[in-house]
Amino acid sequence: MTEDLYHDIILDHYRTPRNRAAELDGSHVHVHHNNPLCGDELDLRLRVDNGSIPTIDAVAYDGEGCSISMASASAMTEAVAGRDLADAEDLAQNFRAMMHGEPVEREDDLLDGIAFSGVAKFPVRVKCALLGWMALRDAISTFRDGQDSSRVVHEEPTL
Amino acid sequence: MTEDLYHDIILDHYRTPRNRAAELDGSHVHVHHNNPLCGDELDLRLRVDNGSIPTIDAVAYDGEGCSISMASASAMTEAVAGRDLADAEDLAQNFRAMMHGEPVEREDDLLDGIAFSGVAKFPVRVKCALLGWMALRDAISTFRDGQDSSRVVHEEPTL
Amino acid sequence: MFDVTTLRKDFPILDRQVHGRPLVYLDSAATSQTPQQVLDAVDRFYTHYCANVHRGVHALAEEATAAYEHARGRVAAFTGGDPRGVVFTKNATEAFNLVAYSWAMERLGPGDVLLVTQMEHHANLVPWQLVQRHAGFDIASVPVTDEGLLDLDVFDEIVGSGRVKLFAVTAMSNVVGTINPVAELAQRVHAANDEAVVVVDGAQSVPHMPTDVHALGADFLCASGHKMLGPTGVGMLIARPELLERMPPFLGGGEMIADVTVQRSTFNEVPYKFEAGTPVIGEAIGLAAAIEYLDDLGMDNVRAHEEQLISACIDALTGIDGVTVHGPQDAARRGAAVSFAIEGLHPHDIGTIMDREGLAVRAGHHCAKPLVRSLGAVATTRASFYLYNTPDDIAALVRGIDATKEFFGVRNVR
Amino acid sequence: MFDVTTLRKDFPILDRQVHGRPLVYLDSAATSQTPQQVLDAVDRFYTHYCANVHRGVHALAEEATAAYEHARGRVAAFTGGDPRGVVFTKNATEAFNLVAYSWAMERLGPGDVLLVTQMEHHANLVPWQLVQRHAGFDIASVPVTDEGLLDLDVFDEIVGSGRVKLFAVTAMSNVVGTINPVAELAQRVHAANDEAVVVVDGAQSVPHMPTDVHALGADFLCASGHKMLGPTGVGMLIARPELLERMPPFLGGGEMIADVTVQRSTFNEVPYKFEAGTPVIGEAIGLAAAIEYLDDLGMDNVRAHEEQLISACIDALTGIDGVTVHGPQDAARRGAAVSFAIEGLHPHDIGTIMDREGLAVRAGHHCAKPLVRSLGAVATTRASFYLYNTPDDIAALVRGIDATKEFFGVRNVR
Ligand SMILES: Cc1ncc(COP(=O)(O)O)c(C=O)c1O
Ligand SMILES: Cc1ncc(COP(=O)(O)O)c(C=O)c1O
Repeated sequence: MTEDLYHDIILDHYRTPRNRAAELDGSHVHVHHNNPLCGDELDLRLRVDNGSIPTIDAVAYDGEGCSISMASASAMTEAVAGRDLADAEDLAQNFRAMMHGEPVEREDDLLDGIAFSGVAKFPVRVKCALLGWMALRDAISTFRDGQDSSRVVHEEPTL
Repeated sequence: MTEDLYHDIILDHYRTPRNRAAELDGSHVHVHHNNPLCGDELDLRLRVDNGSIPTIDAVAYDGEGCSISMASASAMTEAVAGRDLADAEDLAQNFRAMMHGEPVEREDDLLDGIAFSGVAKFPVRVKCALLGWMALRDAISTFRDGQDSSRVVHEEPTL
Repeated sequence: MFDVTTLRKDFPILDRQVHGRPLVYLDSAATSQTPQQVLDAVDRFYTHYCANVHRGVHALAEEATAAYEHARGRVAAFTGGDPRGVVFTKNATEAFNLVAYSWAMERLGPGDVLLVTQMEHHANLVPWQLVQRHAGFDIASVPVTDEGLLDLDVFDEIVGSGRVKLFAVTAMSNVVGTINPVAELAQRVHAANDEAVVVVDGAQSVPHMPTDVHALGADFLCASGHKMLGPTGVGMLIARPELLERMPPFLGGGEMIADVTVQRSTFNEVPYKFEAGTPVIGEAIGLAAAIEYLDDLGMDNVRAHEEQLISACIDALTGIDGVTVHGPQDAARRGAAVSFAIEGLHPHDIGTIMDREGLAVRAGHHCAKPLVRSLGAVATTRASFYLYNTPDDIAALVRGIDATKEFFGVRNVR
Repeated sequence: MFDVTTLRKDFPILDRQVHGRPLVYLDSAATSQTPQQVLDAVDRFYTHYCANVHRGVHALAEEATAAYEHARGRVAAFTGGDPRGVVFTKNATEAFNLVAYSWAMERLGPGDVLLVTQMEHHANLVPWQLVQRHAGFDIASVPVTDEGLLDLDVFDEIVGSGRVKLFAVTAMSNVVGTINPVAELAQRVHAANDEAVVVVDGAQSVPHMPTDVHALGADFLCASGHKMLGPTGVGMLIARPELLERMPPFLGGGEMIADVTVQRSTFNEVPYKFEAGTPVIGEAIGLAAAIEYLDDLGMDNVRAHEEQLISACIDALTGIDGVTVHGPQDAARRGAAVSFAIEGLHPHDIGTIMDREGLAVRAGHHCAKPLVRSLGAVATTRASFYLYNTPDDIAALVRGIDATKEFFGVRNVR
């Protein structure tokens, strides 16, 4: 069952992170999330193409954390790059549903994110997998509010 | 075993209280004791013959309470009337020892007080039996302190 | 309706002898007895998945956390509350203190009135007095009528002032059994001042009748596990989560924090913000089993069973010469705590003789001195019933009273 | 010395399988496991004499009161305290809060220093911060050296100011195991200011080594039942009774009063003044059985057993490539909570893989964020031992670390 959690795709993202960078040229919004449970720290930066339908032009994450949280952030960046904000939020909602063991409509759109479905069986690790996606949602709403950054401390997990 | 508690002598004092009065002519000290457990209320008055060896010239109690507390106060008054203060205090100490199941030296001096020895087997009633004697001790020390009255609330019982 | 004879087998203690007589337990208002199902659930925790909750990554910790949070959900469902508003405490008393320190102390000040009733348990009086020292509000009180009911005229007058910011009231008296019209009172308090909160003492009502915190209009509801078939060491606050969110923490320590430095901390989300330190894990699990037991019986049935007992008890006692039953005489308006007086006998003496007959009744002020004083008494004798009591217990009570009267009576007590 | 193989039979949970592997429980610093003797004592309470304590005149209430007060005496004897100074709480955390609200909030003010250490558990940090809000004293902190010891130079400097009115220190770290020289520190604090009090966190030390509150120089000592073979839901404050007498009550309610009116109350004698509401009766009785179990083994023997394990554990772990043990490396100077790091692996991942191997270790900040931060970490993996652990458990831990490294290592984690 450990293999459900540490799926090869997850370990691959952990080993070879995608879109991991401490800076993002021309980024519009930067959020910092911190989860005292794991001690996870995550920085997420978005560059937004602010046309009639605002779209994620580029995304970068950085941070320190367990394999699940870092790999999930990595997979997330690939899944949302190029999507419009509403669409990315909807995808985040899909991922969240998957973490709660609910059926997922947009399996394919999650790309490697689908490899995290097994995490749902490990309640204490769900928050790890969600960290990047929650940072994304927060980044989008921070941007919409006209702000350029925010800091969030994630509180203790509830099962 | 109920008979150990409600000895005939006790019931007799309850039925026919001795030295029970709301006033005492020329009394020197008045103490009011109250025990929230039973709801007992006890007033004790002493008249002291203040010679070279101060002596209890007269004593009266009044109050409301359970049979054990009222009867014990009644028996106490008979046992201490005419005794000097130090002697009365010593007798109170004897009674207290008896309530804790310890051997008693001055059995005879306690007079009817000895009938309360069975109360020691009923830990929750020990405080009842002690009420009058504690009021006595308090009255004596109140008198010695040059005061003429005091009020004491007895706190919750400890086994 | 359930079968009491069958159900009594779940309570091992009911087989006990006291002074050579079968135990007749009539002190459930002080603490209820515990069914085997609850003991088994707690035992299972300690023998199969004992661990500290939250934060743990290992299987035992996960299982313990799931069971603990399940218990929270169970309490919420049982009372109609939101799990995010359910805080586990060590007893009902701690729940009142939490509201006192985190709400009253912060929100009430000079000029504000904190309204209690003369019928309250000390748990619903003393915490307010303790924080009043710091916050300086006024305490007012609704008197109790001779029938053991709240004096609604005085209530209306005080509430009408608009100054009442907190109203603390028991849903059911632990001395005279009165069931108060809490929903109606709460509605008037809220109408008079929309900042006012209503704190309901459910210590006696939650175990004995169906509860819906919304229907009651309670902003805060406090109750105790040990009075509803659960273990000692667990109480509960059922609050509106929005209120908890606006309140500063009460007890500080582990579990209730988000981040800590030596100088400063940020706090966890509700309800965790109010559960400092290792929680009452085994106790909450036991309480959940107790609630399951009650739910299986049906709280309507529990109440119906008790109403029959109360009615029979009042009939039986009032038929005895020299006996007075305090409080409402109508079973429909009261719970199963029945205080009575026997003319010429002190409750303490009654309690002792009863005990010798195997009857466990309580004698004293029942932690409600203002109420007992209002009865013109210093103490009462109280028989209180629960789902495991039977008409036989009432017959035993009557025999006990007769025996007590005889014991003192033959010796001609005035 | 006791025989661990025999003693393990007293702990039913140790027979459990986790993910198909035998449970290896290495999380006793979070909560200890419970021997059958404790479960039996609690069960006996619920099946034979379950009743509310104090005030009751019936046999059950008398027996329950006697057992509860016996437990108090047992705690006093176990820690060298006075029974009148023993207050039962729901956990160690509540004990700290009691001292914070009833001592620090009343006695400390602007200009006074409340001194903690960087090694403290949140339970010994956050309560002080909460009351600081009202009382306005300063909080200072003794840093921790690289070896995981208190920096005594800084301590002396701060104490030398004469402004320290309360010093709060753990006797044994729950993260790095350090045993602090509490007696010596307490002596210096008292010498510098004779009004100062010393609050000792015994949550880890009391379960694992002999305790004498006087020898420690502790004015207040806090500990938890669930870390010393007892049930959850019970903690204890062991205080000098004279101090308790001078303190205002903390929680208000039944049991802690002498007299109550709607407006005002007078309070019971100590320790009852601090035990509001129905106490943790079954829990205290369970704790007394746990203490009896520990006394039968002998706390010197418990400590000796653990010292062997700690020594073996440190030797084994430091022999593994990439593993660092935090804190003192000398078993004689530390307790059985052993935090370690594996290079390149996050504690949370370690914990999960360990769990799959049946090993219950803890990963996180262990409610001691300032300390964990000072280690330059965000979390540690912690294995913690107790009297039922064996050298086999250490071997299993080593195998678990190897398996974890292999699991991630074969996939070439940087
Ligand atoms: C050193 C230390 N202090 C205090 C505590 C708090 O104990 P509890 O959670 O039982 O209140 C703990 C346990 O987590 C601890 O390890
Ligand atoms: C009406 C009422 N309120 C509050 C309490 C306090 O409950 P606990 O002692 O469990 O805190 C009690 C129980 O004694 C009660 O009967």
